[in-house]
Formats: sequence, structure tokens, C-alpha cells
Amino acid sequence: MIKRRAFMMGLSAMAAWTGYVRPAEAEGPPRDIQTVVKTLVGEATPLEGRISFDIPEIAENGNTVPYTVRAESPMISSDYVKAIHLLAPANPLPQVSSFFFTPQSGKATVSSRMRLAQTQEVLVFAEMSDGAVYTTRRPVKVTVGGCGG
Amino acid sequence: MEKRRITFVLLVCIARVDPSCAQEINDIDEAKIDAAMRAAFPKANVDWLSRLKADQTIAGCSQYKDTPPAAPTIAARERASIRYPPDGELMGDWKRGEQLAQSGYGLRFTDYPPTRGNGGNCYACHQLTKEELSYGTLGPSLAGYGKIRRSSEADTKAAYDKIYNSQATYPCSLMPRFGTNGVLTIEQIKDIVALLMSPESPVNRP
Amino acid sequence: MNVRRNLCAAVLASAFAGAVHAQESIGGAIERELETYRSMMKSDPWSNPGTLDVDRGESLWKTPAGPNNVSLEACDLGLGPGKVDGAFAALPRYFADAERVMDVEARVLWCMEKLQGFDHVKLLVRPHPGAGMPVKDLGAIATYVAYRSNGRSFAATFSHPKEKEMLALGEALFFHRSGPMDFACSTCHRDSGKRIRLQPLPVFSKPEEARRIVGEWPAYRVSAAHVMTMQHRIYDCFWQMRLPEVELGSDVSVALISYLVKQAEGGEINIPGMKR
Amino acid sequence: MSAKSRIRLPDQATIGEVIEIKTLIAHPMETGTRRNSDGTLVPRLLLHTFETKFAGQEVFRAALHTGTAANPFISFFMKVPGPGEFEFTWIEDGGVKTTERHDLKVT
Repeated sequence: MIKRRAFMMGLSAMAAWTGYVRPAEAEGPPRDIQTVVKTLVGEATPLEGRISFDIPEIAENGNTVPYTVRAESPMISSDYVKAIHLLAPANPLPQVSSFFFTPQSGKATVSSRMRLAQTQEVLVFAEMSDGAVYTTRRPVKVTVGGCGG
Repeated sequence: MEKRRITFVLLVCIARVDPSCAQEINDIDEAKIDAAMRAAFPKANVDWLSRLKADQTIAGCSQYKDTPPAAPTIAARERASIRYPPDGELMGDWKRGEQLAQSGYGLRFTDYPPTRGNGGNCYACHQLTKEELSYGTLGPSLAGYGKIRRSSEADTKAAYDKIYNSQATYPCSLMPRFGTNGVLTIEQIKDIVALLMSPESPVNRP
Repeated sequence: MNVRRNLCAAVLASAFAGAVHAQESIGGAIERELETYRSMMKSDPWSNPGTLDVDRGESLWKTPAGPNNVSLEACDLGLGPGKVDGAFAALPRYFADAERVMDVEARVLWCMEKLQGFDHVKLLVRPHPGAGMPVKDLGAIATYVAYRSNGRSFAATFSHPKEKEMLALGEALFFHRSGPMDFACSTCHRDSGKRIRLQPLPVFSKPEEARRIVGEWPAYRVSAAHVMTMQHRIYDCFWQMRLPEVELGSDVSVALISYLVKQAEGGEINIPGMKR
Repeated sequence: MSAKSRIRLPDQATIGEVIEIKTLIAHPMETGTRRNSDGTLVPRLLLHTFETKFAGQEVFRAALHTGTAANPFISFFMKVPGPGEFEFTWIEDGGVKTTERHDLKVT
């Protein structure tokens, strides 16, 4: 809906410091996000469901985007969430954070803040103790801010 | 407060008859403001200090909180400062105009030495193309500007004049006098006129 | 012929009006979503990194420093030496020892100079942090002092003649246009409901809006990842107005802060705010 | 010098209760792709790991990458096994560790 150009402007305004100036070597073809996903969660085919992911549809600034992610699980030693991974494929480097739980965690819920260099779909993967992998995704728009770059 | 407002209105009325009384309107005199301003920028050199000094028009606008009693005088004075391209062509390249409308670069103390031309930063205050949704609302929407006006010659000149010196059209307008103050060049103003008026411009596309 | 042309124009105009209307509602949807973002950012004060600078400011306030190796605990913020609670809520005020009206930052600067023996000139070389860098010590201390008025209302009296004069100067400066863009504070902060790009602009000439906004400063700015003080906020506005670097603690910035605080009189202080 | 941090724990908890733990730490989280105003690349400097132990057992761990915002805030949960001490550790590139310890009052 919002034109990408708008967000590129936001990007250049941010470039003053945020670091999301793409390095020269990143100007080539987009890196294969699937490779990154496989190194994180292995070969299992991700299933839909079990994850709730709360993140604003539009971020006023890409430097800090608040989110809460939760994977449903009884969190007992025979059945718990091992990890939740967050990826922002259109960032200069796609990995955001990975969170690792134990049955002692009680629930697999985390709130944190991510950086988004531009408008994109944020990906979430949850790894269960039985090897199953769940996924969800959420588009986030990053807007031009301030009095103009 | 109420009392002060009444005083204000009364003085404005007198000022309409006799502009020389203008100095008495503010609670604080212009010399005090000037002195405070001069002391507040100890790092500024002579060039920069000259920016603090308002010309007659702007000083009057500040004085009357932008509701000037002598609007026709201001309009006439400001109109006299407008310069036109030698060949009379008022429309440039709308694509360059769009870039200027997006850019807020230039004249800030971090913009020296300059790395590119000044921007117009139109989107900070105006809606223009329908594609750009990150636009401000300090000024009116300019979406479809040329289409509504059917791109007549008189309207093109009016657009040029408003960008060059908004106060020639609207005395004490909040919009910068881009041409008169040397923020934008004649060529740049032509590009923005094209963005507003050209039938090919995305501003005028449905 | 003439009638027909007018009709055409009318049809065109109404079609256009429809387009604008659709566009406005998209704009409205964006603003609503941005509100979601803003409320998520503010919902948990424990997530506000500005609180770390409150802690830092407290430790700086209490730790001996400077050539005189003393803490700032003897600093008089207006309620007596070392009295911090509620001091910010009564600033700016006239200080007889300095013979001028000061806001919190001008006063902390004065105490760092007079009590701790820091060089005034050195403190003012680069008083504000660059983007991505933490707020300077002076700003962290001011943030701590402001924090210790949380829950109180702005209640500066502006009763001393010098305070009255400062307030009048602030109001005049708020409407004072200058620079190559002919900008004044009032250019952007006069009418309600306006925004620059997508940012809503607070209107300080309206007390109800000033009361809502002024008490959020100093605030953590996510765009720069640091706490921005009110003196820094005004410095940044002057930058945008294409004016030179305004000096921290100058009469111009103290006067503008006086005007903002007066407009916000009765508004609650809740520091540090969380901003774009 | 270790970074400044803040930890938010409940004042007290009961055995078996699932409690929320909020952590915040001052850190620029330099990505290594940012350029200074003079055009030079600022070297990467991240807190790459955050871990939480309770009574000596790991209960939660995070791997933080360039997509983590500056001054990281992380809120997570723990099912209280009994009384004990929390040990929160952030590890920076180069190995510098910041550790905070807090007792949990269990009733």
C-alpha cells in the first residue's frame, strides 16, 4: 500500500547513523533466506500455527520495533518449545534474535525490540522439543520520519 | 489574557491607519529579541548571524503573529522580488521536481560543505502524488493540482510565483519564500512547477 | 457552451474530491496504525532505555567529580541545597546567585561549573550527543532531576520580574520568524491536528496540548537511540529552521522553555518519555 | 567497564508460579554496517548473547544479532522451582561479560 520508495527515503534519512546502509558486497542478488532458515531449524518442513506474534503493522521508526512472540506449549520436559527465531529478510543481515527455552521457562513468551531497515515481512520459526517446526510471518511497514531527510 | 487580546486588536486597528505604531504591539521590543538572539549563537560566524535578521516583511509577520494589517503592501513588495527564467519557460522536469519534493537537504548547519543541491521538502507539509503516503498536512493537499486547474498558462505562472515567493500571493504565508530567499534556483522551481502542473506528472494522474 | 464547461469542471472536481477523500482515509488508517506502534512503545515503562540514563544521572549527581572533587548534592535547584524532589516542577526560576532565570539544564551546568569546578566553555563544546551516542553527563543529570518530579505538575510561578520578562521573551520568540526558510516555532506548532510527514505536531499555544506533551521531556528518542533533553530538542528545532547552533542554557532556549512550561502549567510530569 | 542494566523481578513469588522477568541494558548494538559522518565503517560491536541462570541452572538464553535494537530490552518467563539466585549475563563481542545477580524471595 505504501510505496516502497517512501521507505527507501526513510532508509536514507536513517542512514546518517543506524548502520542500515547496505555494504557494497550486499548489493548483489538477495541472499537465500532459506539457507539461513535451514541452519537454524534444520530440514523439517515448517507448519503453520501455534505461534502468536504481536508486532505493529506500521513502525514509525525502524530502529526500534516492539514485538511479543509466543509459542503454545505445556512447557514440560516431554513437550516444550526449544527455540524461537526471528528473521527480517530485507535487513542487511537477516537475523534478529533467537530465544532458547527450557521446561523451567514456564511459558515460551518473549517481548523485545527489533530493527527493520525497510518495509518487509518478518518471519518467526518455533522449534519444538519433538523436532516439529512452526512458522508465521507478519508484514511491517517502515515509514519516513521527522521533518524530512 | 483576555484583556491583552483586546489591547492587541485595538492596536492592530490603529496600526492599519498608522503603521509606525507597530513597534508597541508586542510586550517585548524587537531590540530585546535581537539582543537575546545574538547572544544565543556564540559559535555562529557573520554569515550565519545574518540569518537571524528578519527583513521588513518577516519582521512584520512575527509582530502580528502572521495576521498582518498591511497585506497588500507586503504582497506588492514581495511580488517585486520574483525573477523569471530568461526564456519564459516555467515548466521543467517533473521527475527532478519529485526528487526535490522528497528532499529536505540543505542550509542546516550539518549540511556544510554541501554535497548536493538544496531540497524543497514539499512532502513535509503537502500531499502531492498519490503514491507517497508519508506527507504532512501543514499546507493544503496539492494532489491533482494541475488537473483541477487544467494546466492553463495563468495557473502555471501562479504556481511558479507561489513557490518563488509565497508571500506575494498570501502575505505572511507559513511557506518559505524559496526563490527570493535563495533556497531553490529558478531551474529547481521550474522542476517543481512541472511536478504540479504537467499532465504527465504523478500529481495529476488519477 | 459555458454551462457545459462548468458542468465538466464540476464533475471533474467532484471526482477529484472523491479521490482525495479515499486518500485521506488511507492516511487516517496509517495514523491509527502508528498509534498502535506508539502505544506499544509506551505501554511498558520498564522497556524505556531512558530509565538507564536516570540511573546514570543519579550516580553522577551523587559521585564526587570535577577539579573540586565534590558531588552535586550541595547544588541548589531552587528548593535549597541538595533538594531534588519536586525541584524540576518549579523550574525555570530566577536564581539570585546566578542573577538569571534558569531551566534545569542551565542550573545543572551552573552547579557543575561553580561547585565541581568544571570549565563552562568545555562543557559547552559539544553539549548534545550525536545519533546513537548516549546523552551527555549533564543531560543524564538533568534527566535524573526531572525524573524526581514525576507525578507532580508543572508549577513554575513566573512571579519574579526577571521570570516575567523571560516568559514574555519566550512567547515573542515562539512567533519570531527568521532564517532562510522564514520559520518560527509557531510555523509548525500553531494549529491543531497538523502533522509533518506522518508525525503529529503538538500545538504549544494550546494549554491542553502543551500539558499533554511537555511533561514527557527529557524523552528517549528511538530514531537516535538516546535520551534527548529539552535544550537538545530546541537545538534540533533551530537546526531544522536553518539557524545556527543555539547555546545550551542561553536566554533564547531558557525563554522558549519558560513559554512551554507556562503553557503546560498543571500538566503532569512523566519522565523519560518515549518518542519516535 | 560493564554496561548499565536494569532488572525487573516480582518482589516475591511462590513455588510453581510463572513469573515475568524484564531486562534492559545500555548498549549501542553496533551492526558493523553503519558508516560515520566521515564515511568510515563503524566496527561491529554487539552483545551477542544474553543468558539467565537460576540456582545455577540455565532457564533462558538469547542469541542477539544485528536486527536487535540498541539498548536491548528482553522480557521472558520462568516457573519458580524454589528459592534461589538469578544470574543474568550479557556477553559482548570480544568476550566482555556483564553479570547481574538478584535473589528471588520465595514464599
